[in-house]
Amino acid sequence: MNLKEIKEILELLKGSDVTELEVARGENVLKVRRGTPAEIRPAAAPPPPPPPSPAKEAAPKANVKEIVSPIVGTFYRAPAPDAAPFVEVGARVTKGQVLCIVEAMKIMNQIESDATGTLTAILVENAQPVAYGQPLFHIAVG
Amino acid sequence: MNLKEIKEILELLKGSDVTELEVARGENVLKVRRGTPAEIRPAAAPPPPPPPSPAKEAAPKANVKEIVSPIVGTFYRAPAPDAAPFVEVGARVTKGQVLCIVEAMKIMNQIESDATGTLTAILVENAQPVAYGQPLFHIAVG
Amino acid sequence: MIHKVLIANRGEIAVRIIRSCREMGIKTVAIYSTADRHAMHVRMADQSVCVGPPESAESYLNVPSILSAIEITDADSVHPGYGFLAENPAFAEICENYGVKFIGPSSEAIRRMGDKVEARRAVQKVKVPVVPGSDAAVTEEDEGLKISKEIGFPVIIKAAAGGGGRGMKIVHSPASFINAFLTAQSEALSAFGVPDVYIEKYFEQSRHVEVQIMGDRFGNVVHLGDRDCSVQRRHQKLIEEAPAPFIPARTRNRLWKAAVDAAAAVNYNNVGTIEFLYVPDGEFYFLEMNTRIQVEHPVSEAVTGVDIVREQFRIADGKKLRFEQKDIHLRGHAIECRINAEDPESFVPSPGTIRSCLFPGGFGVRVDTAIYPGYTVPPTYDSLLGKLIVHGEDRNEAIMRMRRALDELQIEGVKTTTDFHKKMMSNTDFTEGRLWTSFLAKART
Amino acid sequence: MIHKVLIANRGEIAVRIIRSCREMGIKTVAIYSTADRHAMHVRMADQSVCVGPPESAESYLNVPSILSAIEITDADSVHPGYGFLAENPAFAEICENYGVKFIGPSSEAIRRMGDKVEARRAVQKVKVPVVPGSDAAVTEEDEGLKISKEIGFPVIIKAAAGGGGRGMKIVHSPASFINAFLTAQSEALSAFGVPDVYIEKYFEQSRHVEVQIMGDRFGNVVHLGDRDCSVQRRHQKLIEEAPAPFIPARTRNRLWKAAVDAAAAVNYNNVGTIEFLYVPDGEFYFLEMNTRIQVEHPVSEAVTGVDIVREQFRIADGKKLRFEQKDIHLRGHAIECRINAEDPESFVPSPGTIRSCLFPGGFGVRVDTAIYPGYTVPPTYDSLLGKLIVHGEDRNEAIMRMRRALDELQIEGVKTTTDFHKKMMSNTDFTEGRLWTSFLAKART
Repeated sequence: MNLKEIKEILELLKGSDVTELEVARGENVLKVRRGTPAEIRPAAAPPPPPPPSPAKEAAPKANVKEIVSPIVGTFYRAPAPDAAPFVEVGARVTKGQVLCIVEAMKIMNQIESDATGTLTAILVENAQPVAYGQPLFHIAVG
Repeated sequence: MNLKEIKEILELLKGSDVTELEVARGENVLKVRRGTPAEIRPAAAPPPPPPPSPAKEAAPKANVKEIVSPIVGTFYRAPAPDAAPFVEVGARVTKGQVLCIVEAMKIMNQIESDATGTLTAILVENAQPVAYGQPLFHIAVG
Repeated sequence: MIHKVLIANRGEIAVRIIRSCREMGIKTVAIYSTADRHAMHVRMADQSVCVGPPESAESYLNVPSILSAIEITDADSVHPGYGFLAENPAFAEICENYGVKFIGPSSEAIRRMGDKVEARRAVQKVKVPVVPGSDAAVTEEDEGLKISKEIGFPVIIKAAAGGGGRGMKIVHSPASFINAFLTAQSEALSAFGVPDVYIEKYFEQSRHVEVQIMGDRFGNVVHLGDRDCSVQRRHQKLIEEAPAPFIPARTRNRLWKAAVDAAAAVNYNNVGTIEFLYVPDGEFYFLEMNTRIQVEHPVSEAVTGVDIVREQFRIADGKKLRFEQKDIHLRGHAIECRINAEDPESFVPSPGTIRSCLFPGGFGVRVDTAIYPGYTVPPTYDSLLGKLIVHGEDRNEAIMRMRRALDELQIEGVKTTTDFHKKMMSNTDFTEGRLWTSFLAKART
Repeated sequence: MIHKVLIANRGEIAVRIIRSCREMGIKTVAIYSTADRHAMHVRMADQSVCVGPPESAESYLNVPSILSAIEITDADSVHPGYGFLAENPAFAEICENYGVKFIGPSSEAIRRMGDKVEARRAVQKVKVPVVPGSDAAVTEEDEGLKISKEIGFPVIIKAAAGGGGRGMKIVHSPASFINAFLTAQSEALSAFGVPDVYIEKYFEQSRHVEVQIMGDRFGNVVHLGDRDCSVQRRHQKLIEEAPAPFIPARTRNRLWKAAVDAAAAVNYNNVGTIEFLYVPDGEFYFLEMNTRIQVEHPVSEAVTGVDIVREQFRIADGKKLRFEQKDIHLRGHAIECRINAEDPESFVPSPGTIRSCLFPGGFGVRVDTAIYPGYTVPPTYDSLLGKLIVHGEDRNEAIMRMRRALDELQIEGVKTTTDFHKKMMSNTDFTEGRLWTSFLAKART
């Protein structure tokens, strides 16, 4: 482990939310602890965190496009209760393709993909409420 | 790990929000912890800090012995109002020599030097109140 | 029975409402914009829903989004707080139609009192004194000038749909009237979408005195005493106190009666505030009614011991008032200082991250805030960080207590109005009661 | 007139006293040990003097050092708070002789009420009921056994000079009496320097109920209502409330009268507390008098609106009481939870550094504390970090408010009793008023 490596590790950390790191290579050890938790991350709130909170989701990887809900409503994977889902994990999707419906005030809003690629994750269960900005799908672009 | 490397590591830290770092290479260990002033040093108090507070004094240098007041009282440099002071800056003092009087409850308490050396500083004005543990003199030992 | 309320607001008032709900066993749903992910009200509520991006129009004012949030969380009621949708009759009406309880008065009452000309007419019917002026919107400049000459200069021209001081013009002589009138009309049009303005007599020296009232669906109305909110800057209140000091007992009784009569005249049910202009000769005139909880409600809570937000829920739930007027006992004197993230001299907003904060405590001190160490004050919303409220046996004790509390208050990371309040608490115009709304401008020269 | 007071204490009570002083315009001098350099009371006082090393005996109990601090700062008075020198008659007497006003009763009153046997005799003279038992110190075991048989087992043997639960022995039958008596004697000797013990009837089920009183130099005595402090652990109070719940109005009136009579019997001047044992049949018995401000005084302040510390200064300054009994109006219900740096299960002290803390706010909530983020709780002194006090219209509302306040309280870095209090606020023995002092032991099994 040389200085360049340590530098790279620290650079790496900048983009992440890791708060403590320990690297041991034989007798070489690197330990890093970041942030002032009390200041940046406030102490846990009295009640448990709310379910429909997009902040809790893990950030997607670099080449992964996240499709978020543009409105508050109820997430449906299929156009009708007994119809097949719009998409499944592993499917090829193209930009503009309808991925799901978010129902708000009895209106069915079709949510379209704004990327072309492979659907790698469906982040919300069918018929569950979603908030504004809540991640719905991951698409591996390309 | 040489000095240059350590310096570079410290330089690196400047641009980051890392608060603790420990690098061990075989028997070489580098531990860094960075200040979080808000936690260690509380925000300034509403009223200005009190005058007779020993915490405010600068710490003496390594070979300098600090003589502190063992009691609360009033500091006198001389045995009587019109007498000469016990000591002056620059004087040679020996262990056990009386340096001043601290008067408490009408009793004159002679404060003796617990070091031998040269008196380098008198930290309190004559006839001023002193608190427990308040630095009175600096003596360059030897 | 109300079981779960969605709070269509943010900041200290959302926290204030959550507190009463927790004490009543009502579940709470917070809404928030993406700028408020880490806000205190989100942390404290039982549930929370992101309703849009930072801009208020797309989040806290986004009615479809808020209704969807009510739907997906199964809330049975909505509390609008103050500002945002609190005095929007259309929102209250939608809630009524949806079967969602609106914690506030009927949409009808909001609509009537929201129209200044209509409100003036309604209270005049029950003999509440109003400022001499036009009884309706004035559209022609000649007519305006004629009315102004009748009531005597100076006059003030106000937008009928206005609020917060926008679209107001003070005119001191007939010569400058026409220009001011036309300007006010075009400002009203651009600010509120309607050019309607009205004219009132203007008083150089006046105080802003208001009465907290409370009414139920059964026609009962009580008042919770009066407040003085004369310390303002750009028509924004900075310091409020209860009771309004230096008012003769007889005048105060008339003031209370006028407020109760005004509320009863519109069958008002829920809590509200009747605002009056109080002038040096001891006369007072109806200004307007606020059909919602006010920022300064804690000073009335301090002197009455009544949790006003709790009563809002009870009334909205269809219950009768718990007390008659004789059950309300006013005790001592209370003062509130608004701590804003602003430069204490220039009042320029100062958003940023709160590095540390220490709040005062002890006897007679209440703190209502939504900030915490590490919280970032977004630049998007109003600059109110919190409120310090003190209660004492009399005004002098309250002032001494507020000085002490302000000395203990320490907020680092943003500039605050704390120093302004410290100066005010030692300003003899304030301590001796020369509380004319214009005095702040003078005090700073 | 008192102009400058030295506060011979630390922690939250020193902060509490400084607050009232600032509001009265009295200058304050803090004293501190080297362990308390960064303590809140040092930061808040106008001046401060280090009086010794961490050990209490060398600093907060170091009378020569404290007198020197009074001398060099030119203080004209000294407030002892609670604990430390508060009930030391010699210290009060030295202050009297020095011409330094002691903010408390006369050394004579402290001395008389400090001797349990003497106190018992004094109140019996004015017909205040005392627990059946020996009227004087008992030196012979045979005599003790005879008395015990007369009053009936179980009995409790207590050190005459005792306090804080030390040297107490409960005896259930004649067979085990002699051993217990001899042990109590030797414990009393080692703990307090005198072997004097006395014997009282022991009640398996009893509550600790006390009355706050206030007397001046002119023979006026009023009470500020009663408190219940039955929730204890190792004779240390954890939760206090005012008024004491579930006491019939007639009994309560008798309790108040007994307290006022007891205080008047010793010409008591300043604030003090008469402690009673309250037993299930509705009877009560004088236990002892505390001749100082109590930790739990804020619950009485909440229900009366009286700043008790301010009255201490007024009385010590030779003024007459500001009110007669009819001027004291009791309103609502107040509860205090002591937040200690302790494990909430084992109550083992947990000193350390406060990483962060957030205190509750809003309507009806008061916080008295001396901690702040970054403050290190020294292991040297008691574990009290602060007190949460809530005030509500009735006991139920106060309990709901305390639950809400405890949920908002967040202290990180040390373990606290917060979780214990959360459990207690939902414990049906507590909420339904089965407040026997022994119930805590049961509640934890």
